[in-house]
Amino acid sequence: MAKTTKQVTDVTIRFAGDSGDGMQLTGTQFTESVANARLDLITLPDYPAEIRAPAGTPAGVSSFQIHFGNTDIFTPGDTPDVLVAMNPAALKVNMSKINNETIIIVNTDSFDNKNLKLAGYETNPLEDGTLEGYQVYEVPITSLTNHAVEGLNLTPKEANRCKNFFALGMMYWMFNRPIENTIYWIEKKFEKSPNIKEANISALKGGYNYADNNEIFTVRYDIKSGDLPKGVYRNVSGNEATALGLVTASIKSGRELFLGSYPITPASEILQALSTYKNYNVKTIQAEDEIAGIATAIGASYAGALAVTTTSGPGLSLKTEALGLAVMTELPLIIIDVQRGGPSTGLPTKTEQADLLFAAYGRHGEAPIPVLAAKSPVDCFWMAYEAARIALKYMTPVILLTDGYLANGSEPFKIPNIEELKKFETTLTTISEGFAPYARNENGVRPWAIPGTPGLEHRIGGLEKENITGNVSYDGDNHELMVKLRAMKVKNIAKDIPELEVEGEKKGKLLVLGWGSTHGAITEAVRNVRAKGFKVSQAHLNYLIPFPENITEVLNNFEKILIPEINTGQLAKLLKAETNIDPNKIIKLNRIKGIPFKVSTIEKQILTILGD
Amino acid sequence: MAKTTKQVTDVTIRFAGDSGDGMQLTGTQFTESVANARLDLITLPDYPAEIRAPAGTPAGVSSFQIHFGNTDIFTPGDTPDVLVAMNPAALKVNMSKINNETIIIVNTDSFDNKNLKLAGYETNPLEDGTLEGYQVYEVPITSLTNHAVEGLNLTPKEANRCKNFFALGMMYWMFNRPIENTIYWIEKKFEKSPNIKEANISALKGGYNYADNNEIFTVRYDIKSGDLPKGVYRNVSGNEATALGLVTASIKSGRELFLGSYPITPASEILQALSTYKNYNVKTIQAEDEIAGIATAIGASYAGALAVTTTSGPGLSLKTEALGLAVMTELPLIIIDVQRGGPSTGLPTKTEQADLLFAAYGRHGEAPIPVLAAKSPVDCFWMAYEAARIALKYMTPVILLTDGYLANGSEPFKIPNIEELKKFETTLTTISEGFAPYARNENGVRPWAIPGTPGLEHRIGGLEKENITGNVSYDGDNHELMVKLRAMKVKNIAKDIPELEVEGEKKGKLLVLGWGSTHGAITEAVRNVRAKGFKVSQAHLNYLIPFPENITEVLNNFEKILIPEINTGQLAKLLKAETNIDPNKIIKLNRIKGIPFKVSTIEKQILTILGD
Amino acid sequence: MTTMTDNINQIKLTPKDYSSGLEVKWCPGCGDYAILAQIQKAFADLQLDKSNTVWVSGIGCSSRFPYYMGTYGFHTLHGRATAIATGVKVQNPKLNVWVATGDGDLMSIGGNHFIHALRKNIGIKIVLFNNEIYGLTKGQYSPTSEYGKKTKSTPYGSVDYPFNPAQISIGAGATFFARTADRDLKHLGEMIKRAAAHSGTAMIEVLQNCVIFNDGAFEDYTEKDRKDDNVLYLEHNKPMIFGKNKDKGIKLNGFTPEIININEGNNSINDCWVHDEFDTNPTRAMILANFANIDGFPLPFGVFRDFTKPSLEENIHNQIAEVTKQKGAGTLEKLLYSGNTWKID
Amino acid sequence: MTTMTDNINQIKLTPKDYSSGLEVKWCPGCGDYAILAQIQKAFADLQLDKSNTVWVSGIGCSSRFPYYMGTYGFHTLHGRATAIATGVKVQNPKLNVWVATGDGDLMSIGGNHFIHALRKNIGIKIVLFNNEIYGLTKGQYSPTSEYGKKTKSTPYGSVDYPFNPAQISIGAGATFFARTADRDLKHLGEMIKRAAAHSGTAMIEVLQNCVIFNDGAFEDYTEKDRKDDNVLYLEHNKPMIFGKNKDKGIKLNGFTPEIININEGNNSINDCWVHDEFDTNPTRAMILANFANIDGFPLPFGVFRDFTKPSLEENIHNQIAEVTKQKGAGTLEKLLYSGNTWKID
Ligand SMILES: Cc1ncc(C[n+]2csc(CCOP(=O)(O)OP(=O)(O)O)c2C)c(N)n1
Ligand SMILES: Cc1ncc(C[n+]2csc(CCOP(=O)(O)OP(=O)(O)O)c2C)c(N)n1
Ligand code: SF4
Ligand code: SF4
Ligand SMILES: [Mg+2]
Ligand SMILES: [Mg+2]
Repeated sequence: MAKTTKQVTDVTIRFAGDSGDGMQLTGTQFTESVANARLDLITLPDYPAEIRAPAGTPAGVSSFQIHFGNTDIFTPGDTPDVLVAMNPAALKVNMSKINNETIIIVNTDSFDNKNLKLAGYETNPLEDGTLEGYQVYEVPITSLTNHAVEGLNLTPKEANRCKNFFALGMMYWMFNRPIENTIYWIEKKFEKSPNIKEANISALKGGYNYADNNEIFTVRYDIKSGDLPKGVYRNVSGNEATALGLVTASIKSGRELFLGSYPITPASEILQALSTYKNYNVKTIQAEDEIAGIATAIGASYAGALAVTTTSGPGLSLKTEALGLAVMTELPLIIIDVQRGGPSTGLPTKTEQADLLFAAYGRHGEAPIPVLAAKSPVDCFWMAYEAARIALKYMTPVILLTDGYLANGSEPFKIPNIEELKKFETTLTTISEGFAPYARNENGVRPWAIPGTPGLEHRIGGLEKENITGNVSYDGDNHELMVKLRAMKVKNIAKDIPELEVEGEKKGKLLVLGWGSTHGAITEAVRNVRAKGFKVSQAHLNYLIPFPENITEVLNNFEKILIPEINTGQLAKLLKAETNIDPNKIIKLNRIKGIPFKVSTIEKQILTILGD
Repeated sequence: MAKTTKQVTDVTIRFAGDSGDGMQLTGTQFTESVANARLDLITLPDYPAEIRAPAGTPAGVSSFQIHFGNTDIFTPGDTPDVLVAMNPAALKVNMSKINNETIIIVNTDSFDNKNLKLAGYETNPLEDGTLEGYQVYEVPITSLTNHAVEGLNLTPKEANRCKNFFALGMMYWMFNRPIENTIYWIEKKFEKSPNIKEANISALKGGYNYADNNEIFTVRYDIKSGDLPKGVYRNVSGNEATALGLVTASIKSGRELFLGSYPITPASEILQALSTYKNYNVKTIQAEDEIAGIATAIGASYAGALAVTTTSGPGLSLKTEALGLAVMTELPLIIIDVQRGGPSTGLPTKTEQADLLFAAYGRHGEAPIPVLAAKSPVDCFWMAYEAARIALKYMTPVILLTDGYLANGSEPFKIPNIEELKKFETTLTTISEGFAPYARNENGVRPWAIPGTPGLEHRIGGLEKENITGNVSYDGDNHELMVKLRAMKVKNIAKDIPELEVEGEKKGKLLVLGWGSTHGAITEAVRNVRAKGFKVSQAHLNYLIPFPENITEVLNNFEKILIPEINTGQLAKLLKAETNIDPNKIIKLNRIKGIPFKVSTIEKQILTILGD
Repeated sequence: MTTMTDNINQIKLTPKDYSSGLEVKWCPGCGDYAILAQIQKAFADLQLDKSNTVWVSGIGCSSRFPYYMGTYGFHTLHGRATAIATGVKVQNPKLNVWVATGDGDLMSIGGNHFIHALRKNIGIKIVLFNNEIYGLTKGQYSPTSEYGKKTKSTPYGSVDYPFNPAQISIGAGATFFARTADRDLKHLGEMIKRAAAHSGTAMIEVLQNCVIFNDGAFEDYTEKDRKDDNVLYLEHNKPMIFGKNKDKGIKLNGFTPEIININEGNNSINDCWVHDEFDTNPTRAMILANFANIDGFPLPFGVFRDFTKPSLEENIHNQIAEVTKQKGAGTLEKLLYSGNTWKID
Repeated sequence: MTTMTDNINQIKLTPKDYSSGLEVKWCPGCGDYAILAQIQKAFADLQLDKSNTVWVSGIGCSSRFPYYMGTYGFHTLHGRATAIATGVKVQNPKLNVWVATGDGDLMSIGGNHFIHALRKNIGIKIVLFNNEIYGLTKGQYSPTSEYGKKTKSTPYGSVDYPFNPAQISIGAGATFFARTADRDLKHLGEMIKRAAAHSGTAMIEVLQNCVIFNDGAFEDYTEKDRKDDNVLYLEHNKPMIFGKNKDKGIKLNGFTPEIININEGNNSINDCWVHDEFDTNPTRAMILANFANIDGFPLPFGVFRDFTKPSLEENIHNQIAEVTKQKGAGTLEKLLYSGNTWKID
């Protein structure tokens, strides 16, 4: 049987099955194998909203998507090139995500009456024409797996649970990947259950061989090794990267890390990750609620820690009052909001960018706080580090926005050269001579005098402070001065952050401007359009409050600004509110469906504008 | 001795003394007397920040300012025409508020060493030239009072406490007011202590006669009766008016009033006032905290009440999360924020307008809420009523912004014709046929089906709702639809509110645009400038989210828009964010000193602009 | 006060009639299913008026409960269920207001509203699904998790001491407290009915198994072979005895409880402490609450305390009635024309 | 744990040295003055290191306290003092962390952090200025105001039942609870020192007179002529006797306390209940707490309970030390290069 090998530059695969089918594991193994080939990649898990929705139902489907290639990869991929559907529900749920170039690999064994019914199919989609026009590879994965593990004395349930490795084996063959790494992983993982170990290895090999021998697998895809920059890499999700960034900042700054937090999807993993770093002197408190989360962090900051609180929208809402206290007392504090679908409890497991205006303006009184945003899973590391730098240098709370997509998505992280990490500055002081709690340095920053320091006993609080002395003051002129000093301090941070850079021409008809996690989709879209010969530029904001100093200058160079956002247009409003650019040049592109942008959506919009 | 009578149109008097001196009472009595003369007026108390600051110190000074006249009165007056200073501290604190046209009446008896020292005077300002250039009336008020009450067997302390009536008597003479009303009031108030009654009456008459006979009082002022519209009037503070507006709305709408609140300055008086209206079936809960305040209100709303929660900035911060729930569940709810100086605990007893952007954008996710603002103490009545109308008609939370100045200031309230009050509409339903919790009427409003109604059992909550059914839905398209439906509902309220009106020419060089409590100062300033022959127009926003439909049209008719605000420019930002008007035509005028604008500040700025 | 349907001609409602018909989405094997079934059964036994009944919940697996009941339902915010339920009940005291909540929802983030509801004795019934874990957020420890517990957020073991739900409830002034377990079907139903009959705040702790993140936490109290030795069923006016052979008893030595063998030595059933559910003195309930903290002691199930005092909503409505009697019902005229008025004409 | 200055050569600090020198702004006659004075005196007696001491407070008249102390001070948010103090103490266990708070601040809006602090046994000392009123906001009722109280927000009398601060504290797991009064100068100082010596959460309720909005609320317990009959001073290992003539005693009948005349009938001092501050069983403290709710019973002053178990900060720091011992101290290299890495070169 003839097998051909096609060269491709990038591929998107989606593994989908029941929550119990091990799709996340399969995806992770595949990811490692791809990473080892020096390819760039991005992955995105897609969990069910229920903890353990009924097996076999659409609500119970768990998927994992990986997009990899030897070019820069910025998104998990719009449309899978391959969909592995382990049961009818997995097929059903994912039909809207594929097109008729997608290869669908289905586990035909699971398309029995019971599972079809659970999935909500009245007739069998493999037979009723539903899949007409698609390339469908029908593989009886369950029985083939059972066959592969025969003789290992497994219970039927145990045997069944190996079928994800069978599927993985087929994918390894199809994408020309070695299976050795996974065999090594299985050996270590199941060291203590030799039977299961053997079975999984057999299933993996079985899948590989099946694809190699079976005639339905006619094409094999090959991707030349990538050209990622030299260095040591590891794969990180956004939440992992955030945790790493914080611990790194703690070590670099010499300030112990303190986290006060309360679990909430999709931020809990940061708390969980930091709880493991006890030997890094990280103190984590799972507080009684979000208010206590930020309150303990403020207390720890006052006592000299690099203090952090992590949450998602509903939690940020609860922290609002305490944020004001951090502003008034000018204490360093990092608030991380892993945004999810709102309003209210909303869509806890879905992604959204709708907390931007809240972060910018969500406090009573004049209470300015710098707002940063990460643009990719790895960028969470860098922006967490940067948030720490700004908080400590400027004695200010800093809000860092990430989101559900970044939190769960993952990509290769080039481990930075430790020496090259930015240095920290603080206003820590132990000198009592001339000490005044609200005196300010050249950056407008007050000293950080930590309890335990003899001679610096002083008192701070939420009432308006007298300039320099920090005593309570009800004086009107002083109040106005302090409001301005606090505003100025935050505004001046603009001088200490990178300018807004433009990809492409610096002047022209259209600039696509984004912030946060839309970066990947925008980048791909812009590249695609440029590849078609059009002129379009791109800029992305990591700093929202304050904006980079050159923002007006940059934007004034373009006739139109397209702003794609996963909200109803919050950056568009912020931009108008905070700058004086011509509002008529802004074109909004908004999707609020709980999922990242499709590259094609942005691409189409760019083309429409350019075609005008 | 010759006494002359001068005709004037308006006068500002400031009564100032120690907290124990009864200045608020004096002011209130004077106010009633003025009101009875059909004059328009505005009053503003100025309490010390401490509950009972040490007697005789500047921190302990309590003042009361009244501005009255036979023209429209819009502010408590920039500069007192008369300052009554009962002790040195009262003089000291108020020196910055007067100019050398101010008549200062001082109680010379209190300028002894002890009181001078308590006030922080090193030398006696009556003797050291401090008051040079001022018109000072030196009156030994304490001894004259003691003299007046002689023979009534009072203790020295009791005798001393009558001196505020002596001062009042002088003022009655000076402004040609009858003393009978106050005598009547004293008689009723001290019915049970005949001695004190007599003493106060004697002091009052004593003061009156002293001024009549003593040579330092050479001029008497007369103000012709005013031309206030016909009707029955009462004097109300903003907080009283708010409470009245809510109870009125409850009676008119037939929905029982429920208040869930937590005490906080300067909002507590609304809770306190509503607690007295038990026979109006008003239920008030002083909850354990602000979160419970709004939570109980949401529960009551769900159960069919006209539900309200009242607070100030720190409390609004705590209510943030629950606001999102009210948005998602689309329940009627009124949130009243009596703004005070921020951020954080800030300046609790001072006024500010710095919660506007917070009210507009202060929630995670896309959570639009209508925002209204009252422009005068009496307008609190009307806007509370209007907030109720909108909440009930549109099944939405509504934020009403007032502030410390409005809350404590008072003015005559023309009691409305009960028949003419706007009618209420609700979507209350008891019909189970075709009932769906998230079906919408022509205004995009869902039905209000109250527990206890047979056949309408249904479930709501904070997770995203499926359109029409209200079931939980994690579907992306549905989410986008719901986000849009919620936004559209709020946006459409613009069709149901008055258009923005312009005072003065509808087109021109300069429009002064305000919102909230700056109305009075802006109006006076604009009138003054126009009286000087310049062209300047004025418009004032009662509705901030959504803006009146014609806002862009109105603003486009002017070359420049001057926006005076007691914040750093929040309406200016909101305007830019929510409309596409040319940002370059906005001129901001900001004061953040915890006090209302001076008319002269705005006037000067207008003239500067017009002079350009 | 619980309202029962009083229309005698009405068709008798079955447990199924109390279901909303929506698909139940807890994990297979979750203890929440049993609680749902028993509550529906108890409601059918009581013939509770569906349209007069409201379930209010916070956020958590357990807080999905209202979706599955055919009554009115309100799935609110994490921790705020008792406060929102308070508003519902005060506004309309005729409603039966029930709260479904988790150990995190009620005792962690919701702790303040919880203790204040108990203090105020508002007439709501709180059903605490205590699985000693955060289920919905996938397995962090809760304020009822045992000291040293390893969870996702405490990889090296928790260092917090847990709340004793009975103790904090009684400390806050609870007029009703009962404990039961998801698998104790009949007893659970009984407790629900007892709570329904209580006029003030009724607090029921249901030990609930989370099969995914804390499986088997309560086996000692629910497994046939172990339960008898580990659970003490409280019954009014009955001596406290327990054990497979009903041979163990609780004796009070001063205020210190001891376990005795009623068939051995000088001890007999007459030495046993006799339970009094209606004791107004909180000490009894506190001693019982403390059993959970004494090694070797059985865990009391049943009604610790059930005592009546006027509820918040009764007090509020009585005060309204009284003032209205004194002053006459308010009208718009009275309202607006009160205070010092003057006329200009 | 309380840190005392150990430099013997240091100059002895006087009470005045513990003042910040800022003008004190409470109302003339406010009970807060006495509390301030006694605390400064007690701190001088202990020679507490000022620079190692932090006062944290919420919002209220009482919460202005930190401004007047010469130590570090943090005037935070209404209700949040205990949570913020927790952060301070966990971050740096060497600090002496004290909380000044009011009945509204601690028990109304701050209720959740309050019960969780007690539960976790974090090593902070909470001084509750209980004036049974909201002072700073000018006279609304608080969760400790008596039932029926007329205040600005309850013009017809409150309809809430108050918390019993001792009862809720013990219900939440307090390892230390003491009661005293502003006017009981020496006793107040003693209680402060006892709290300073306690390793976990120490809770002191100080009855404090608000001359403006609730004057005389505690006269029964502070006025010379009435006090002796209304206050029971608890002393370790001493029988509980009180009364002007020291003739009344508390006897326990089972777990029910009774008042006896020790000079009459069959009763003698030997029948009196003997106090044990260190009893680990919470029942004793609960019985004492309940005295406040029994008509005619004296109000216990003194230490209800003082028992030691590892504090939260000790546990956290021990766990850090242990894991660090096992795994070695973390470094940037270890951190970044952990997990599955690969090299591209
Ligand atoms: C304000 C807020 N904080 C946090 C969360 C996340 N959250 C949802 S449920 C839950 C705890 C669930 O535990 P529990 O109350 O014990 O209920 P269970 O799931 O165990 O039944 C948490 C932390 C949230 N939804 N809202
Ligand atoms: C979030 C918030 N809510 C309300 C207030 C208003 N407030 C300040 S102090 C206080 C209560 C004071 O009572 P208490 O704690 O008993 O202290 P006291 O003044 O009696 O000493 C209130 C309600 C506030 N400052 N912040
Ligand atoms: S996670 Fe636990 S508590 Fe939640 S539904 Fe599953 S088994 Fe039940
Ligand atoms: S109001 Fe009361 S508590 Fe506050 S300072 Fe005055 S007397 Fe003290
Ligand atoms: Mg739980
Ligand atoms: Mg108090």
